Amino acid sequence: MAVKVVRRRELTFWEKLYIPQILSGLKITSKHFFRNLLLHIAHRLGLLKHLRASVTYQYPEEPRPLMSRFRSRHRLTVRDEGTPRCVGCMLCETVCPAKCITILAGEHPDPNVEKYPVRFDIDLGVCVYCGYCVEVCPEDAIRMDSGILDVAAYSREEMKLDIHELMNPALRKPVGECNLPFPHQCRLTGGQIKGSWEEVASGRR
Amino acid sequence: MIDVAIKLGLAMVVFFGVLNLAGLHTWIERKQSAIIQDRIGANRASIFGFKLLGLFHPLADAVKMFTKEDIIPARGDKVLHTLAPAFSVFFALAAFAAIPFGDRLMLGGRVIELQVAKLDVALLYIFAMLSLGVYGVILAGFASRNNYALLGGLRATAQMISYEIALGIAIIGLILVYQTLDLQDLVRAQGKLLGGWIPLWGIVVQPVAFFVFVTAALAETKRIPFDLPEGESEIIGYFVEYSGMKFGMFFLTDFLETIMVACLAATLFFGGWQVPYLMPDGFHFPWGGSFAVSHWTYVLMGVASFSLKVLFFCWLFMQLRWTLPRFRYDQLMKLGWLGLFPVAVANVVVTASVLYWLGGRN
Amino acid sequence: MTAADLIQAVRGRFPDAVIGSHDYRGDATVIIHSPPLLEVARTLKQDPAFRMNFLMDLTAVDYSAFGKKPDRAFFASSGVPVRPPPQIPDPEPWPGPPSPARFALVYHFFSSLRKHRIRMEVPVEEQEAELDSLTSLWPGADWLEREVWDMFGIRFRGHGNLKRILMYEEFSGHPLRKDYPVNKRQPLLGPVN
Amino acid sequence: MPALTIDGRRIDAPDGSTVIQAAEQAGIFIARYCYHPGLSIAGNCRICLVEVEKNPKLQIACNTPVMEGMVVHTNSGKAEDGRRAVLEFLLANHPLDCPVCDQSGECDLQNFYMNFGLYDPRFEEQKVKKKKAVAIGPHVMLDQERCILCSRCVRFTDEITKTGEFGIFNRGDKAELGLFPGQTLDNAYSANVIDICPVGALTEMDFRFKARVWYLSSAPSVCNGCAQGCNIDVHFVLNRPHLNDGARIMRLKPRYNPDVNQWWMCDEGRFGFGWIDRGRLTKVLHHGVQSAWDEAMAAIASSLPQLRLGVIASAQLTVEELFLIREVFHDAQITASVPEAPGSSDDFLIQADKNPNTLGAAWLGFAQRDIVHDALQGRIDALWVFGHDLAKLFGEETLQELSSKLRLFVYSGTNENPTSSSATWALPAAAYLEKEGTFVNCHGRIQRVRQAFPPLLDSREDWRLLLDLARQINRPRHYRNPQEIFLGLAATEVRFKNLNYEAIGTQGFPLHD
Amino acid sequence: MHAQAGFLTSRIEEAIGWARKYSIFQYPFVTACCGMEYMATACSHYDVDRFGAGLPRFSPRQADVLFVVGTISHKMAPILKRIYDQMAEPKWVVSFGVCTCTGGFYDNYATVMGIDTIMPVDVYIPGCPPRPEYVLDGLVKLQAKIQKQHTTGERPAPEPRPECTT
Amino acid sequence: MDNGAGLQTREMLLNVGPAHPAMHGIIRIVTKLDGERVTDVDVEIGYLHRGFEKMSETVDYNGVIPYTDRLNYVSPLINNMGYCMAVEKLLGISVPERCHYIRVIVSEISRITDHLTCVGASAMELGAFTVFLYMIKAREYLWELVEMVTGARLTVSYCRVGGVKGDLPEGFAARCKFALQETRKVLAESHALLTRNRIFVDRMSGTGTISAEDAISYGITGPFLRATGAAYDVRKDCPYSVYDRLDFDVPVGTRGDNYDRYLVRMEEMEQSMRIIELALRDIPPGPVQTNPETGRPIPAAEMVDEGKVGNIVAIAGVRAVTDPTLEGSGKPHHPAIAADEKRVFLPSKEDTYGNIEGLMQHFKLVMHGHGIRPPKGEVYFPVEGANGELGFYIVSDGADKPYRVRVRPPCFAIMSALPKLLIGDLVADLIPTFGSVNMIGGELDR
Repeated sequence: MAVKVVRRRELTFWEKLYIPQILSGLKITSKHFFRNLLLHIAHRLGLLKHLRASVTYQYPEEPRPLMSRFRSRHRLTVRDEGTPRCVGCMLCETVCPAKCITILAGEHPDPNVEKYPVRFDIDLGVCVYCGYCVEVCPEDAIRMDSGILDVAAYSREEMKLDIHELMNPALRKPVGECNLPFPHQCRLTGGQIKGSWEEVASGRR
Repeated sequence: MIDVAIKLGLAMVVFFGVLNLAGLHTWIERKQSAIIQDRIGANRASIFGFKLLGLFHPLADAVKMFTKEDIIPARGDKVLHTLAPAFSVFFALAAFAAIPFGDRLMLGGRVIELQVAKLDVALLYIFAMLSLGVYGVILAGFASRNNYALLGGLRATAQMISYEIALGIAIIGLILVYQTLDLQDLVRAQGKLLGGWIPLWGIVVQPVAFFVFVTAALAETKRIPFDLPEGESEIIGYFVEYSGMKFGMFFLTDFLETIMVACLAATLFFGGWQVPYLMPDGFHFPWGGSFAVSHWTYVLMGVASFSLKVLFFCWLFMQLRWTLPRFRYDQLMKLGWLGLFPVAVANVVVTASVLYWLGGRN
Repeated sequence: MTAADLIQAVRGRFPDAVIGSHDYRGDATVIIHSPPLLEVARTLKQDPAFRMNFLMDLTAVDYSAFGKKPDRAFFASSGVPVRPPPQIPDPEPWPGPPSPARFALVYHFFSSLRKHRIRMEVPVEEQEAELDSLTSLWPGADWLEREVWDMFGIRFRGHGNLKRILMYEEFSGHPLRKDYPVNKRQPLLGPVN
Repeated sequence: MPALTIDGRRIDAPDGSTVIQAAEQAGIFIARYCYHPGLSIAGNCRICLVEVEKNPKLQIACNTPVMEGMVVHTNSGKAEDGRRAVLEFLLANHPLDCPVCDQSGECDLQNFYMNFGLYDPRFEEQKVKKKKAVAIGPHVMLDQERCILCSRCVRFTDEITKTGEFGIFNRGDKAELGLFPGQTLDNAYSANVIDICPVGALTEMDFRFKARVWYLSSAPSVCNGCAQGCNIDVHFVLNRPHLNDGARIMRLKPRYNPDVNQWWMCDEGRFGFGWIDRGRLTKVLHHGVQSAWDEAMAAIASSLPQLRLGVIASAQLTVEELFLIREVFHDAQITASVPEAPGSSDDFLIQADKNPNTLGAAWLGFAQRDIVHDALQGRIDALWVFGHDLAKLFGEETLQELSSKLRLFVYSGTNENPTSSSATWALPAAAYLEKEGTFVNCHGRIQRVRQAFPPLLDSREDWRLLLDLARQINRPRHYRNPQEIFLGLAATEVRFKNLNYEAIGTQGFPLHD
Repeated sequence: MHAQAGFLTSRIEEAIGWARKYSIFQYPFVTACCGMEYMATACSHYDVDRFGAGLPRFSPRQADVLFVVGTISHKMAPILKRIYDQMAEPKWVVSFGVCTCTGGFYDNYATVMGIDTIMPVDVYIPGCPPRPEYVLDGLVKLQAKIQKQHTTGERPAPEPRPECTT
Repeated sequence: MDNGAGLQTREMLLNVGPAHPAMHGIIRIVTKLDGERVTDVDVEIGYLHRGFEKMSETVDYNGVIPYTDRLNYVSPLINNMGYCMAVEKLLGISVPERCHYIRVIVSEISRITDHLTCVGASAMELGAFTVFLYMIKAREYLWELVEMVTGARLTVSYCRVGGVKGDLPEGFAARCKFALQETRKVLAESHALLTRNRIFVDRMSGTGTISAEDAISYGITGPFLRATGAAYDVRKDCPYSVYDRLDFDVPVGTRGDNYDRYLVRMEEMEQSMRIIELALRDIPPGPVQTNPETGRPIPAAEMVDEGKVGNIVAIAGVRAVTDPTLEGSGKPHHPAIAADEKRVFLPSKEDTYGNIEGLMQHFKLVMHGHGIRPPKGEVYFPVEGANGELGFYIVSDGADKPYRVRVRPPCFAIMSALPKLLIGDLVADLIPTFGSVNMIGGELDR
């Protein structure tokens, strides 16, 4: 078994005077300082663009490239005719550890499709981005590749996505009118899987 | 009457110059740290579409602090709590009065010393002001009725007292050499050339004192590596209970003190407004060349030289601040009493001996 | 020592204390009575044959709901329920919970000198849920025992400072007991509006 | 009794039984699709292949009679390979429907694939298209693609209901299940074909897409639809009622009880649970205005002693509650229930008496009295009605007259109706699935109903309300739950002597006169 | 005259809004996983200082925005509430990560199901933990909200501060 | 209190935390001070108790994995690995070699990020803010790798019972080389800024000292124990996965103080990088590396549609391709690297989309009450977490949900020894000592 005792030298006299180490520290920070300063100036002059002056991505203007596997906000894939590919099998709702997906399934007029989501809501305020829903979808209907990073909201309600926003990632609340080509419950506030009879009784029926 | 006006004018110039420099200093600090750390730093605040590399952020900070609610802790001492930051800022500002930032300016037959208050004992005055500044900190710590603030205040006191001594003793060597307490005279004395080549700056004749001075003075400013009274991650700071502009004043004091120390370092050890080989009538290079300049140019070059030196020290302190970790309290004390103090004393003794020896020979 | 040897060694040393043992999946496990717990632990720590210098883990299991989970609706079309069997057949099945007692304390010991591990289980009934504390042998047992008290309500004799550790003092009940509902909240702060 | 060995265990099987029955008797499960214990043996799915020693080929367990000294292996490699091959063959044309199929989660194709299938898929051909999602009756939806032609449904309609709607048409891979032309599957037991279908070919239209089966929780109970008292399992979901119009109960499924209903139940009972989640009385009402339990009980208890009380009990109540009514209102006029017109009936399961506990009420000594008449005559001035809608039974005018004449009119029931709105106090009661208790069916069998889920919102079980009332009118009864009430009842009533809930168990206990 | 005065005050209000927007001193109430992304947001690759929000103040008195970063348990809730009460007006609250937004998937006996049950929240940044981009978006939204509150003049009335919060 | 000099002094109670800047995590340390010297310490934890163990009993076996991510959220991949290996031990299955290597690589990356965070944060608390930023910068490069492999920066949920989700992507090795190179650069700079700097050495050296015997009696493991000189490392002493095939050193300290812990962590990062490089060299080829073009790629949507109408012949032997929404995701799905055990791991997407057997298997593994159903039993499985031995003790009652999951959190033991470490030091030493504990709230309080 290879055990390596970490080297622990006592400080030399010079090092004990603080100064050499301060100077070598200053050397490193100054190196960064002057290199970056010069590069910043050069960039202003339009030179040396291939060298980065800072590692910062100036986010809203200069997005950081996302990895292809990165799990960003969900979207529902859409068939050519504008209906969701989702058939409401509810596997994602089942597997979701955060219970943030709510699906209400209905009878599709085409017996070959049979079933479709009347409601499909995701509460982003609960979602933990584990990607299980994508993994278990047997229809390639839900994906987390929208690349949308703009999810902050002013209220809880705003974090709930309904089928409009999921099918059309570009869409943002408030959704003005519903123009989906299939009958569905258009609850712009989204839903939640956990409910109770109290909720029904309190006038939501 | 005109003298008074001129003095007032000078005072205003210094006052505004220093305050703006302090404001700018926050911007420099942010930008400099950003550049050291491969970042960009504040750059978003814009006025009418101009961003100017984020120069408006300090302005935003100031406006915001002025409009922020002022909280005095329920159990704190209201009067002292309010007095403390004012104390701090006042004394930090007052010290600048004695800093000469240029040679005398001849204007319409008047001789204007570019120094707000021409004092014979300017050095003592400055140290007095700096020492009084600590009362602000102590009061803040005391008035807040908060353990952390109290600890911060106590630490500040101890630290200030310890380092003031080293600071004072370090300067004594300088005083011995230049034989004056008047800063303007001290600067002028640094205009001489040693062997015709090397300017007789403080750093040349008193290198040890310089290191002691810079270290002790940094400790006075309570900045990393000596920021124990406000060590954020340890005890948050003596101003933990301050909000709004009162906190802003402490913040400002910090920067004022840094500038003060930079001014002192430049004045005492780097020839103040002196430009090497520049005499009132122009350059006289040791290799024989000479180059005449007008009086105005001479004075302005002096002011510029002083400003540059101050800025350099500001930069250096900043660079140090972003390079070093923080001391521990007892280590700091040890460094002060067992490191700097003996060295400073030794320096005085050696200087005195050398001077005596030199004097004896002369 | 292999798991079987370890078990044998413990059994040999404490023939009366050990009420069961197994080496399921290679984890040496002995189940002992609670009275001689401290003595067994001391032997495990100090005896040159064991030299268990680490008390790696100390926890408890509430076996009161073992195998009694309410089933999901499952309708069997043939009238005979076809339950999904355990996924993978187990050649050497586990002998089952250590005892009919409600709780079992589980100690994991490890010897960094001899590189062997042993698990010791001590069944405890709910009524007399009290055991000897191991803090005298391992100071690290202090917090672990506090956690067991907090989560399961099992007390330890001779522990000087047995108070809640993860939950707050105002909390009543012991959350890891199987009869504590997972989302029964006892908030310290009520909602603002 | 031939003795045979299955998987190394010696079993004595009755004469004429088959291997699958013998194995089942010993607790060994053999996969099956077409075999159903309640139906004749068809032997056409071939999934129950077992290896019988001294037999060169695998045998189907469902149609191989037991013989003395037979040695059967159900788990040998050969048997498993055979079953695997059969499964692969059955799946060849099975559509990729799990996402949309309501059966997934209780589908025997899925179960068997994971139990012993586990082979690597090889099928790479075109699948045969057939008709999907055809409504073949009021309750049943047919999907021909998913059908594996086990013919259980055909045999069910032929043998049990004797209506014979189903047939299998065409041959080979074109073979498909269908109804005979011009027929619809519309008999009183039609939904049983959904239960016996091992795959998702026949699905329930009411339940369709309301929930996935793996969301459902289950509780055993007894149907309250008629005096037969079929054993059922209640399948319910409690956290999605806001999505399903308040529905908690998703479906009822028959529970096997050889002495009552075997594997079957009627459609009327199966789909007759809507009232439990719809139109419920959820709040205490005082003259139609929302009130609270405390007020109601206090008001009733304070006025009761001065009044002549009539009680209309109900055979929908459990034995325990009827017993409490008898105890608490011992000085009142009590009737067991109001006579109702007999409903439909047949000679199989459906009884004309639509109350589950008529016999229980009779055994507790409840007689029939015309209390409504008494009330109209002014012989009583307080009336307590349990569950009955008087408007439906006597007409609106009578109800109006009653409510104007009575000084106290209490209605305790589950649903809103004219009686509840005209009563002085309407008390929301728990439905039978929300409480514990026992029913005695028409054959004298006492059976337990269990609390599947807690009472809805403000409603309370009748026994709880009766105990509360008893305390308030100074006739306290020291019972805490139905089990204790039942023990009290068993101590006083000779018919229930020495009986308790454990003895009744899941399958009931036959009591005789 | 009046109109002019109104114009002036609204200009001043706007300027104050501008200043507050670009000078956000945060109090990072960091408890859990989200703290890692909070660090990442503050550090070189994202540099929250660009928005003028780079100066974390660990004293609630000096902070403008309370960043609640990470799960809040019932044990922690009173402390959080006290910190909030100690902050000087004007103050804003950002809930960072799903645990603070709604409780996330820790729906159990220990956790508070969203800090908005114990204090008002201005911006919710969901995500578990939110990627720094989410956070910067949230910050921009907060800035927009601050500006909007000043242009429209709607600032929620400050709650009375409990006296015992020293 | 009389301090000997005849002066009457009073002890001061200083309450550090729970919302204290240095308590990055949340913990309350009530210190009793004599001047600035700590005379007594009471540590209160539990402010981040989130009920991990209770939640694990309510979800299925794979559902626990997102919760394990959030235990030690600085090195989630090690937690993933430990939990999955524990369940695999319970199930009695093994995973492919390549899976082992992938797990080792990602967990070592996690270890480096953990140490970077720990060292960086404690440097920051000592005022060396720049070092912290440099280290976080390096961590970003490593997180890019993690994101590339797992799809998330921090809460990865990458391992599954029986394998890992998704092979290493193309270009991983090159990217990894770059990230390690950047990390090495940062480490060199940090060494220059800190290691021989007297201010730093004075702060770290001789503070928070603990002896090996004490450490062991508290159950302390990991770098903290190794700094005392006891060379216990689960990777060496109870080798799991393929650690016994990879050559690396176990750094140990001599004095058990903060400085030793700093050095040990710095050295462990070097060793981890070595392990990663060795593992990348030795890793057996996988589906992506051998032949990225296995099968004709067709869009997943088309595959689903064909499958739905039974047109299996059209989609036999193809590879499903996702929509090219994000850059690069027009490529075939990366297959999971998993044990060939249908009762544990989801089938490949091609099987799910393309044939009924795969679809049924897929459903059976997801549905409540079906899922992964290990036999009844109990196992304990330790791995070397970034803070020490991270053990998972799992009891199964044969259902699809764990009956009990217990995690042995390494920093729980260290935290319980905190009074021992602090008493006698100055209050300012609390900061580096606490920093070197690397307390992770999620792991400590669970």
